[in-house]
Formats: sequence, C-alpha cells, structure tokens
Amino acid sequence: MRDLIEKLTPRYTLGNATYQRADLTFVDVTRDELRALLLELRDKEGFTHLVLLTAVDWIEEGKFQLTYMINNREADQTLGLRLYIDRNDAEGDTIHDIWPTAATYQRELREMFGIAFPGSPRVDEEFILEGWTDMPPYRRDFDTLAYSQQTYVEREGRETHDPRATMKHKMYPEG
Amino acid sequence: MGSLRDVLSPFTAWKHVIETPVTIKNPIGREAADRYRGFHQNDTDKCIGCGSCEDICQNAAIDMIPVDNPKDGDSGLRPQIDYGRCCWCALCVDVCMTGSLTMSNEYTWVDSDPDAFRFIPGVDKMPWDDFEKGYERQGDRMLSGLTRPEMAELEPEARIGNFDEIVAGYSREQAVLEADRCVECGLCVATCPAHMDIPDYIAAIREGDYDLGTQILYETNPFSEVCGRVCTHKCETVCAAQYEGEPIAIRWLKRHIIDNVSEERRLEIVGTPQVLPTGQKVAVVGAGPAGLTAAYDLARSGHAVTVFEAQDKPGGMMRYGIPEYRLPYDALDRDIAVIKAQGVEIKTGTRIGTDITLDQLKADYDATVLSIGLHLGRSTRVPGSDAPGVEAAIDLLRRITAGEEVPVPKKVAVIGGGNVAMDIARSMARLQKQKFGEVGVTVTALEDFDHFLADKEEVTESFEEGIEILDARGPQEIVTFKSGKRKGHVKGLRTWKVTSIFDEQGRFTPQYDEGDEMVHEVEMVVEAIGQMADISLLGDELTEALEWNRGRIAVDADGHTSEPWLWGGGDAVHGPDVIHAVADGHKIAASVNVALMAKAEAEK
Amino acid sequence: MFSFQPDRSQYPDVGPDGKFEIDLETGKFLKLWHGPNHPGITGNMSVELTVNGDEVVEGYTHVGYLHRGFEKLMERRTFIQVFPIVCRVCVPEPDFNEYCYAAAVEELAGIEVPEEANWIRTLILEMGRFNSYMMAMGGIAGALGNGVIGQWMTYVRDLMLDRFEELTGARIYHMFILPGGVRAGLPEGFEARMEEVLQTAERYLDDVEKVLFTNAVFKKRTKGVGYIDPKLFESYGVTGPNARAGGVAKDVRKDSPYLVYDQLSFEVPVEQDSDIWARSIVRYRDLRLTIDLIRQILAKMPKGGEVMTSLPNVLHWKIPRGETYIKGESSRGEYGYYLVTDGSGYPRRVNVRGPSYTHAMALLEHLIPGTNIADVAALMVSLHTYPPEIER
Amino acid sequence: MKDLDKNFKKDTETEFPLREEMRPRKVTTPDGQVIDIDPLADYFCQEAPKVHRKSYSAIVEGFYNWARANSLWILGFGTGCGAIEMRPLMTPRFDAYRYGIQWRPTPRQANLLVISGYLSVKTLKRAIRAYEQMPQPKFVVGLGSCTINGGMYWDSYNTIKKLDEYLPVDLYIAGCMPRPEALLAGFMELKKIIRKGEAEGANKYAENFDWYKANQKSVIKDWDMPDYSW
Amino acid sequence: MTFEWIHIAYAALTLFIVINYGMIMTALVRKIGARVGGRYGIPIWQNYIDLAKNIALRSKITHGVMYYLGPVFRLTGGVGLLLFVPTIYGSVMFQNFSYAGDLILALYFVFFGTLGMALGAGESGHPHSAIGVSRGLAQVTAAELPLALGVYAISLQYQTLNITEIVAAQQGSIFNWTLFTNPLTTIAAMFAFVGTMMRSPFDVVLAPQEIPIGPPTEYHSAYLALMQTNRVLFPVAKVVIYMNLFFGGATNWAEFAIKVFAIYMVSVLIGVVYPRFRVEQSIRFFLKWGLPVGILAILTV
Repeated sequence: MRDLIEKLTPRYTLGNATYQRADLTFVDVTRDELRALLLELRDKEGFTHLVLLTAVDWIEEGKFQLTYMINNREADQTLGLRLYIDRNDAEGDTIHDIWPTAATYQRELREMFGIAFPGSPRVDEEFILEGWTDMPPYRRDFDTLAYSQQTYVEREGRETHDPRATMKHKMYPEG
Repeated sequence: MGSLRDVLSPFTAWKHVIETPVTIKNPIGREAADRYRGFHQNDTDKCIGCGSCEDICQNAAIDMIPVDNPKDGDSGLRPQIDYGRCCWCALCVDVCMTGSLTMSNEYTWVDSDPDAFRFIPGVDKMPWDDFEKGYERQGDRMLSGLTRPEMAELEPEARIGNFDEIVAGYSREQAVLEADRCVECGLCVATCPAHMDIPDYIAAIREGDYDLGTQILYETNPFSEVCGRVCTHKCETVCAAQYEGEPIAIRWLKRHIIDNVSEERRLEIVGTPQVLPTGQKVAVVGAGPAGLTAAYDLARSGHAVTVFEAQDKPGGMMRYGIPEYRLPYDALDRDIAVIKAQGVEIKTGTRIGTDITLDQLKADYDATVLSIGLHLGRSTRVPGSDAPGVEAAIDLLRRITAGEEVPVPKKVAVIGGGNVAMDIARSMARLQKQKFGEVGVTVTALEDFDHFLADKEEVTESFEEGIEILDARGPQEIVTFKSGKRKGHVKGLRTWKVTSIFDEQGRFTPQYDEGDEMVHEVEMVVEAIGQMADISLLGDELTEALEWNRGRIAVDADGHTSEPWLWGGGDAVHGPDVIHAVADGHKIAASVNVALMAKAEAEK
Repeated sequence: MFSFQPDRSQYPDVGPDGKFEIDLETGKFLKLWHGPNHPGITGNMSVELTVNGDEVVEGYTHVGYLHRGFEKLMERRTFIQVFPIVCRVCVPEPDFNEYCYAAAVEELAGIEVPEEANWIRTLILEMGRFNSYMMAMGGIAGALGNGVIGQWMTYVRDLMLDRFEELTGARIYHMFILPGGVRAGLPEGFEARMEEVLQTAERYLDDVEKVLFTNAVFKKRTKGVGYIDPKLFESYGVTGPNARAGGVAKDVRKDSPYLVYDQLSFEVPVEQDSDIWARSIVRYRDLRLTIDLIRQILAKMPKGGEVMTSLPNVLHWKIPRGETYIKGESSRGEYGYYLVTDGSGYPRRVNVRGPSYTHAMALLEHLIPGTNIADVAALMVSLHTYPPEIER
Repeated sequence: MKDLDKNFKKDTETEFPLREEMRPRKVTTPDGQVIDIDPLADYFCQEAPKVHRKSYSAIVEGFYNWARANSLWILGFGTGCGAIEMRPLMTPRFDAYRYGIQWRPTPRQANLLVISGYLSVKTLKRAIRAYEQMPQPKFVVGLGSCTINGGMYWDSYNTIKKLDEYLPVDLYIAGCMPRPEALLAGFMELKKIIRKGEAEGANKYAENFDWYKANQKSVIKDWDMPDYSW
Repeated sequence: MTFEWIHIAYAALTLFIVINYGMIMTALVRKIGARVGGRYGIPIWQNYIDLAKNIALRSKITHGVMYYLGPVFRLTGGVGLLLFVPTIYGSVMFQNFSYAGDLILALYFVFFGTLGMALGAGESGHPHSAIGVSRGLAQVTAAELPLALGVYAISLQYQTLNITEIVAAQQGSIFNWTLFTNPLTTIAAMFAFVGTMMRSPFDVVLAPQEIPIGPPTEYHSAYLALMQTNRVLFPVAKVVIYMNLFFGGATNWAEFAIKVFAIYMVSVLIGVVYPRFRVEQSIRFFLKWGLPVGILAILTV
C-alpha cells in the first residue's frame, strides 16, 4: 500500500496516511480530487468494490469525515479515503455514477447526517425514518436519550438509590 | 419438463409420513441448558449493594433498592431488575464484585400486568430462587483487575537501621493500573469518616489530572500527606474489590496524587481564603489533625484563628505519635504549611493551664475549640507496672520525635497489639539496631493473629525487621529484680496464654490458660495498650461544668459541648484515629462557623 | 409451441431515459405493496411494486421498519456496553456482529485473544452460518410454495440452537463473543452431541436434495429467473454466495483468512448461472461445507485452556483514537464493522456494513422491473437479505 | 453510559409537511358535485370503533370464548426480532398447531396480534393499522422486554417504550427474546384469560379510543400509507 | 324420477354427513401433511372450533352486496354441486336430485362458486384479491379445459349425461371403472382435478407468499365461516363427481369415505412436495399436457 500511496502522492494531495493493518490503509483526500482519484483507483488500481460510504461527526472540529472504503479484491487491500467537509451546510459530491450502490449510502447520509448530495437519485426521499422533523439523528448534538424521554412514555414506578448516599446515611445517620 | 427423475424424486419426501414426528411432546417448561441465562438470582448475604451491576447495565434495567436488615459493610441496597429492560446479557453477573449475582436457567414469565416484571432477586421470593443450574461467571472476574500492583519499598536490611520512610509510593504506571480497578461504587466514601470523594480522585489519577485530584482531596481533608501514609483506611475494609481480589490501595493512591503535586503548586491550587474577614476570632487548643482541620476550615470561612500547641512543633499525635519511618516530618510540614497559608496562627510551646488559661481564651475569643488529643499512656496495672523500666509507648514515641534521650536496652518487651505497639516496637528495634547492631524486641498481644488489631502490613513488616510477635498472650506480672544493684528494676515479663478476650455479653474479661506461662527476660517493658486525654488543663471549675460521657467530654452531633463557647473534638472525644479527627475538625468548624456567622450578623 | 411473452411494444411505454413511463391515473398500473405485514417478505421490510398485470414494472425497497438507531445507541454506550446490543443488528446470524465488533475493539485497544477463543469463535460463526443457511433453504422453498422444506430446515436449525444454547447460554442472541475472548469453553460431551446434529442435518439435506433440487417445478421456477449479470457485481457491491453463484470465487474466509480459517482446509463452492437456482445451490453446497468445517474445527481445536483475557476495568475503559475496519464472510456476503474511536470511553462511530444493504436496496430495485409478481418473493429470498442489517 | 444532554430540546415547532395529495381539499366528482375530501381522515381510523357487547347468554358467551381460546389465529406480522422465535413454533420442534394456534397472512382473519419485540415508529403505524383491521374480539400479546418498558432500546429515538400506551395489551411474555417454550406458556395463559372472558382489549380500545389515538398521534407524525395494509 | 318432499330432508342429511365428513377429512389431510413435515399438526376437531370461532366473531364488516354474496355463491356452488350428483349410488336417501342432464349442471356449479367468489372478492377492493381473482379465473379456465374434454369423452363413452347412469355403467367389477375402461380420460380429468384443488403446484391463486391468500384476503368472521364450510364441502363434492365419473361411485358410506379420501389424497400427494407454478406456467402446463391428453381421450373413445 505504501507503494500505491507514494505513486499517487505526486498527482494527488494525500495526507495523513495510516497503515492500520497490512491490508487496511486510511488516507486523507481533498474534495476536488476525490472523483478523479476514485475513478483512477477503480479503473487502474483494481479498487473495484465500494465497501461502504459513511460519515463520522467531528463536532468539536466542525467537520464531517466522509469515509469512502474501497477494496481491491484481487490484492485483498482495503483503502479508506477520508474526506473532511464542513459541518455547516454539509455537502458532498455524488458518486452514484461510479458505483450505483452509493446512491443508497448517500440517501442514508442525507437522512441521518443531513449531508446533501446534489444529483444523487432519490436522495431527498425518506429512507429509514418516517415523519421525522427533528435534526438528523446521527449528528453528535442530537441526544437520543433526551429525545426519547421527551417523546415516549416510560413505565413509571422506578427509582434507584445511590449506594454512596444510602450507605453514608446508614453509617452516619446524623450526617 | 425435465427428466422423469425430477418429477418423481420429490415424492421421497413422503417417507417422513411414517416416521414419528420430531415434536417435543410437552414443550412448556422444558428445562433450558445448564448455562442458560434466565432470570436473576442473588445471594443477598454475599451482595454488598455496590451497584456495579447498575453501572454496567446498558439497558438501565437495574435499580438499587433499600432492603431491611443490611449487614455491615454494604450499602443496604440490593439490585432490582426490570424485565421490561433486561436483555439477559449477563454483564451484571460478569461484573459482580462479590460473585453474588447469578442467573437461573428459568425463562418463563408471563403476566398480563406490565408493571409486574420487576423484582429484587433474593429478596422477593421467586420460583427459581433455588435453581441450581444457570449462568454464573466462569473462573475469575475478567472485567476488572483483581490484584494490586506491587509497591516498591525498602528491604528490611536497608530500613531497620534508620528512620527513613519505608514505602516509595506508586509510580505513574502502577497508580494508573491500580486506579483502573476502581468500580466507583462509593462504599468507601460512605465509610470514610471524612467522606473523601475517593472514586473522584481515583478517576483524576486515571486521567492524569493531579491538580484536580489535589483539589478534590483538599475539599474534604487538608492532611493528604499524612492520610496518604498513615490513614487507618477504613475505606479499604469495605472496598468492593476485596471480595474476589485485593481492595483498592486507596491510601497509596491518595499519596500518589499528593506526591505528584509540588508544594508551590499545591498552594496555588488550594489558594487562600476567598471571603472577606468576618472579624470573629477563634481559639483552637491543640495543633493535631482535628484542631488544624477546624482551623483550616474556619480560616477559609474568614475567621481569625489562633492555634495553641504545648509542644514545640505543630502536628500533635501525627508528629509525636507516629514514627518518622511511617510519616516523615517534612511531609507533615508540607500539610501544615498549606494550613498556615490560610492565615492560621499557630502558637507552639504554649501550654493551656500554665501559659494561658481557658478562661482567658473564653474571654478573648468568640469561640474555642478543644482538641487536646490523647497524650497519656494507659497502664496495664499488673503487678510491677510502676517499676522503673516500665515505659508508656506514647511517651517514648514523643521523646524519640522530640530528639530526647531514651533508654535503649538490648531486650525490650512491648505489651499491646495495636498500631501504637507496632510503632514503638519498630522504633525501639531501629534504635537497638543503631546502638547494638541487632534487634531484641518482643511484642505480646492479647489478640490472636486472626483478630489482630494492627494492620497486616505492620505485622509483616515487623516480622521482616526481626521483631518477635507473640499473639494471644496476656501480661500477668512485670517481674523485677528482687535484689542486687538493679533491685526494683524490670527483669522480665510474665504472660499467660489467652483463651478468650470477651465474655458472652461482649464485655472485656480475658480468660487465660494458666498452664501456658512464659517469662520474657527483658530490661524494659513498654505498655502500648491505649491512651487517654490529659484533662487536667481544663481546670476544676470547667471540669465540673462540662457534661461527660465515659470519661470523655460529651459533645453533640456538631461537636458542641455543653458550654456554649466551647467545642470539642478529635481523639480526646472520639478516640484515636487521624481521619476521624479530620472529620471531627470539619464538623466542628461547620458548627462554629454557623454560630459565628449568626453572631457576626447580630453584631452588625 | 406456445409463446406467452408479453408484448412489450404496447405498454408500458418506455421513456427517453430507458425506464417505463408510469402514470397511475391511466388505470393500467396497480401499486402493490409487498410488506411489511406480508408473509412473503424476508423480515420486516416492504417492496413497493408497480404492476401491470402480473408483471412488475417498477419496484422500490422500503426499509426502516426495524430501525432502532443502533449506531447512535452505540455512541452513548461504553465499549463493553456495546457488546450486548451489536448482536441485535442481525437476528438470524447475530454472531458476526459480535465477532466483528470484538475484533475491531481488540485491534484498536491492542488486546490479544487466547488461541482457543479464536477456535471457539470460528466454531460459533460456522454454527451461525449453518443456522442462517438453514433459514435460507427453508425460505427459498417456502417463497416458491413448498412448505415442507422449511419445516425440516427449521427443525434442524432448532437442533443447532440447542447446541448454541448449551455452548453460549442463549438461543438466538448469544452474547458470547466478548472483546477479549469468549465467555466459556466447550461443555462436556459437546462434540458428540454436535456430531449427532450434523448427521441429522446431513440426512435432511439429502432429502432436500431429492425433494427440492431434483424437482421439476423448482427448476422451472428458478432456472434462468432472477439473473444477475456478473458485470454488475462490482458496481452493485455484490458479495458472498450471490457473487459466487455468478462465478466469482471470492470468499473472505479464503482470500483474507481471519480467526483460524487459514488452518482449515476447504474449497469455496462456485456456480456459474447467477440465477435463483445457482444462488440456491451455492448456498446448499456452502451449507455442506459448513458442516464439514464444524467437524474440522471440533477435531482440530485445542480444548480446556484459557478462553478469555483479563480486560482493563470495563466500567471506564478508554481506547485511544483510531479507526479500523473488520470484515468477515457471513452467510450473505461480506460483513464488516467500521469502528472509529476518539480516545474517550465511547466509540466515536460504529458503522455496520451488512451485505443486505447493497443486495436488498440498489440491486433488488435494479432486478425487479420486468419480473413476475410471483417471482419477487423468490428473488428477494434468493438474495438472502435480512432487513435489520440494512437499517440497523 | 453517556450522560443525558440536559440542554437538548426536542424540536416541537416543525410540522411534518403534508404531501399535496394528503391535504384536505374540494374536488369535483364526475357528475359535477363538489365534495370536501380529507384524505388523511381515511388513512387512520378517526371514527371510533364500536364497542361490542358480550352475548346476552352466559352459556353462549362461554362457548364462544372456549372456541376463541382454542382457535387462536395469529397475524403473521413479524414486527421485531422476536418474530424469529415464532418460526420454531410453526415447525416440527414445537408445533403450536397442536394447541389450536395457527398463522394467518391477513389481519382480517387473525385474532391475535403478536407484537414481537420493539416497535419502531414506522412499524407502529402499520401495527395499529393491522390491529384496527382485525375483527373483534382481538387480542394483543407483547413479546419480550421491549414491549414492556422499552427493553434494550430504552434510549432509542425511534422505538416506543410502552406498548400499552398505543394498543390494549392482554398479555406480556418476558424475555429477550422469549424462547418458544415461553411463548407457548404465554399462549396457554392467554387462552385462560380468554376463557375467563377477560380478554376484552378491543372494547377497551373502542372505549378509550380518543386516548389511544392521542398517544398514537403524539409519536406518529406522518400518517400517509397505502390504503390497504400490507 | 318423481320429486317428493322427503328428498329435501334426505338431501339435507346428505349435506350434513358430507360437511362433517369434510371437516374431519380435511383436518386429517392437514395432519398427514404435517406428518411429512415431521409434526403432529392440528387436532382433528380443529375445523369445528375454527368455524365456531369465526361465527363468534363480533365485527362483521361488509364491502357491499357482492362482497356479502361472494361466499354465499361459493357455498351455493358447493351445495349445488353436491346435491345434483348422487352421493351414494343405489341409495334412495342419498342419491339427491339427480336427473338426466345433471352432468352439465354439475360442471356449471364447479364454475359457479369460483365466479361468485370472483365477484365478491373483487368488491372487497383489495389489490391482492383482485390479482388473486384474475389469476384464479385464468388458471381455472385452463385447468377445467381437460375436465371439460374428459366429460365430453365420458358422455360419448357412456352415451349419457346423467351421472347416475354413468355410475351404473361402472358397477360390477373394478375393471368397469372409467379409470380402466378409459384411462386417458381419467388422466385428463385428474389434471384438472389437481389443478383446481388449490394445492401446489397450482395454488398461485392463494399464494400466501405473494398475495396473502389471494381472493379471500378481506374475508373474515361469518363470511369466512361460510367460506370455510364451503372449503370442506366443495372439494368433497368435486371429488364425488370424479368418483362417480371415473372411479365407480360409492354404494355405501364406507366406500364413499375411502374413495373420496383416496382421490383427495392425490392432490395432497403432489401438493406437499412441489413448489408452485407461476400462473402462466400452470396455464402452459395445462395446455401442454392436460389439453392434448383430453383431446386424445376424445379421439380414442
């Protein structure tokens, strides 16, 4: 993999390569070059299999990390391309014409992270959720427990006691 | 249409029509596998209610519910499982600190009432309570560590000839390893008389945030150096980790924090009082842990505090009762420096009754705190206990600290099995080693080793240092020279084997086996069987006026005596224990503060 | 002799983009929902079909009926607390989730797993594959209207569940593969009882071969139906038996061996036709292979040793920042976990790459137009999709 | 477990945008009449179902209840993971048919709705539709922890926690998931309840229809679905 | 044959016996099917309980007149079919309203129920019903073709359209049965029989995996009870025709029970082990195999 990264480096801005395992590498890419890079990797380097496309929310840095995981089945090499995009008005470039199955991933990202993929087929249709009006739920600032408590009813009659406080009271009743 | 075989072959399925159906005849209530994870069981006698199960449950299925008649050392809570949440993952069983929680292989529970699906295993009776089969953890607990890291300490040969501190304290790696074992149940917090936030400062160690750790320590205890070394660590006796492994070394972890924060940094973290002076004056009698803690708290509340100390240096029993190899004096000085930095004035060498009277304090100060400690040794009162050569341990220790000359004979017997006995025995051993190059100390204790009063480490270390410890031996007589040049001087100690110490009512009435008699040939006998307060300084009038409780000054829950201007605390009121004294100091300070603030308010 | 091919020249009209032009107002078309409450659907999902007579002109997969937000829930659970919920991602073959998650955590936390635990993990995975294939065998026969195969297969699967129960302490969600190892070793006499199950399974599989695979009607219904062009495999992310049915001999177990697969000897079954028949027969042969593998594992594995390493205190277990992807060959194709950690006590992101995600969505939607309503169920089952791993 | 974000506020402002064809409007019928239509009203049952009284004769009702108890037709709707344990019940190992328990593919012919585990909001909508389509008397069995108090998805944003808020439940079976044996035990218990004439969930639903509907509407925002239930 | 009022009572008795027989027999058949799968299956009296349960259901929603009439037509088809064929040959009580042209009427009734059902199910408004109905009509038409040809062949053979006479002609020896005298006709007719029994491989009409049980998908409560009654009655009635036409009829109830069961089992034997055809496949099957045999049968007569 090092060879490949070195080979590509002169032509693409690749940063921060992580050689996680012998068969797994992660590398940062830029948005302008993503498309060309993916096409080259698919057509010339044998990375023909799109394993997954997902996002990681680095809310502290105001970034979404899009991970394009592609696989070369012949050489048994997996390459994860990390693309950082701005978290506000997040937008990615659709790659459904390179891999048709990416359209599904992009639909999911649109719904669960609120990342727009203009041009991707049916990307704005509801995918998993139905009647969802809140913020995209996979964003870090969405608190699922708080939402759940504010939306659904839980069975009442449960209360718990802190062992620390109870024991303190038991041993030192006067305080 | 394909070959004929394709048409006919499927009919072979019909051969099954003559076979007996494979159906289970009576499936309802069929026994599940031996390891099956069904409904919970809990051995409530073993359970300590630490709540680790509640912490690990990712379904929030477990509530801790108070139960009747809890035993000592547990929180009085037992887990209640909500089967509207449980997913039968058994992480609670895996994490259980005592191994009390298990799962039966029962799995059927149907009910039309949705609120019925919760119960307290072991408390609420369930049909599967007695099931033998089911899931229990295989082997040791794997989800948190079992053993303490070994701490570096001086070898016996290296330490016996001097008063250097023995233990080195944890390294960063060791401390993190040890801190990692904590399950943050907080039983220790409850047990600690000062209610130190132990899990929190242990967490600070894991994070490597020693500043935060120091801050947490100072919230509840200004004597971290001291307590990090010599605390009686009651917390460790209830530690949830002790049931299947060793308890967390809480004391050493506390010391680890304070070791990693320089004195200057500590002063920065603790800072100085952040309130305006109230104009109220407080006198504290005795610069021991209780008095200094009270002084620290009161000073931080904005009161002017003066501490009167009879000895030359502050610290009280911490300095004069604990040998240097356990608590180096500079460690104590560092603690006291922080307290002094709060504006506390310490007048050493000022003895109440001789240099200044309590009446004067009453007149000059708005409140007085009495924390005079226990500085008089108790005597066994066996025949010969008033002979020359019989010493009180507490007195000897004070003299060693103060640098006074103490007699060091070749053979010494120590009566007593507590930590003070160990202290004096080991101190004498060091002096003997320095003087003669060999150790000749015999400790005779009433208790047997199973019920020994002194800490385990003390005993082991004493053995390592060549001290002879005889358990279950009661002193009968201190034999003296009947004649000769040394007539009347100690010649030896005669002891009997102890068969029992307490009677059926729990009263102290030792029984002896008179046939098992030993006479220890010694030149000096040290009595280390307890201490008492020197109440002579109170003066007759005050002694009359105060209420008493079994020879100790009676105080209410806030440390207030029957005299409105006088508070009392520390060893003199509650018996000897540093951390207890600290807790007392806090309590008194709070009470004094309330009184003074009211007074200041009234004066305005 | 007879030609019943519908005359496509009439309608539906084909638009300029090469797709059918569908105007529901004309009354020529009917919207037909397969699922979620529908016996022909594989689990709780639905396919929205537009039919013209018995012919489907358009189909959209709708998922989300089983969405629980796993990836979100995992982000607020500690690393050990994630362990009980991962298996719920895929009901019929939960163990893959446990393995992938455990392996990902182990890799990022630098934990070594005892050798015997690896063998037991492999055993568990193969047992899970066995169960999954049993369901698939019954499913494909059931979708085409032959219930008796499903009866037998579920029975055999149930016998295997008994073995699971004995080994792991649970029937469906085993919660057995913890990060750091597995919960326990093999119980006493396990091999003999397993052998019994395997023999029963083989007996029933012989019957399946006679009843299902030597069956004129079954052949008629499956041969040439639901053909996937092998050229589409790459672009649609087709993996596992679905790809192997089209002549692509790719199997993660063989190509990048994980656990102890490098110590087992096996040949991956491959078919060429890429239709429902080929996919069924590939699964059947893979099932036979699985039985063989279970035998090999039980014969070769070490026994009675350590199966679990001591973990750091899991109540406050932190894993340094990193990311990794762990994959394995599940019964449906490449199953993977993408785990991102940020140095805290919680995963930053867990992404489950279930093979059904690509198979049931883009691929199925691509395959459906032009099929018969009656074939939709069979097509779906032949792709062997499990909805929960799509929507998680 | 991560702490609750106390600052998080659910977005209660945004209304789910109604699709064009869902909005109430006036249409002209082919014969020239102008009528008001409210499509949404048809999509979820707004008209309260009828409360059906028991048969006047206790003997007849007793016989009916016996028949109902011994002919439990379960709707084959696997709402959650528990559905996988229904399959062994239908097959040789446990063979629930012996006990008069059978599976029907259509809600019109089923009496028993088994909520097999958690219900996501999306499935809840379908489950309610299925329930409302089932003929009276109908029974609901909640299967597994999730139906009792949320189960392991207690903090999920997409699953309901208390099934009895939305549908009248006759019986719960604890487990995650319950084994087939436990399910059978549950069905036997349900039979007892039916025979005692206590399984009147459908009437309860009809009587408290407004309450149930309000609860349902509080979680289901989008009521659009095909006008038949599959 | 003269009509007497007592015949109505006799016919009612026939109906009663046949319905009960059908109830038990279909349950038994299901038990046998379950055995192949390796289980015990439903209790033998389960059909009665189901029937009682369905009658006991409280809600009865109708979608219109035809919806209501659907099951009625269907049951009429069954009852009519049964009543116009002699159930027990030679018995005054159980020969029913047999008359000279009853074979044609019987054929009509075979279709009648299906048509009625189609109308009723169509009105239920459910697309699955609609698809089921269109499939059903297409398939039944194709499947009944060989039967029609077979009946034509048989009427040619026996030179009558009266079932009783056809049965009479087959009495005496087992080799007088049409099965042996004219095997091709029988085979052609059995194609139709298997094709209309709604069992695999020709059950695409119901096909639970595709269009949940097709036409009756909206039927419930008492409507379903009616249909259930028909479902036990109609197949038996149909089997009675086949029995009378090809297997020598029955001269007593025991013979009746055995023969009906045996003929019924033919469809079960096939149904249990085969998957189902698609609708166009089954039509093609009938046209390819059933039709030629039927034509051949006519030609050979």
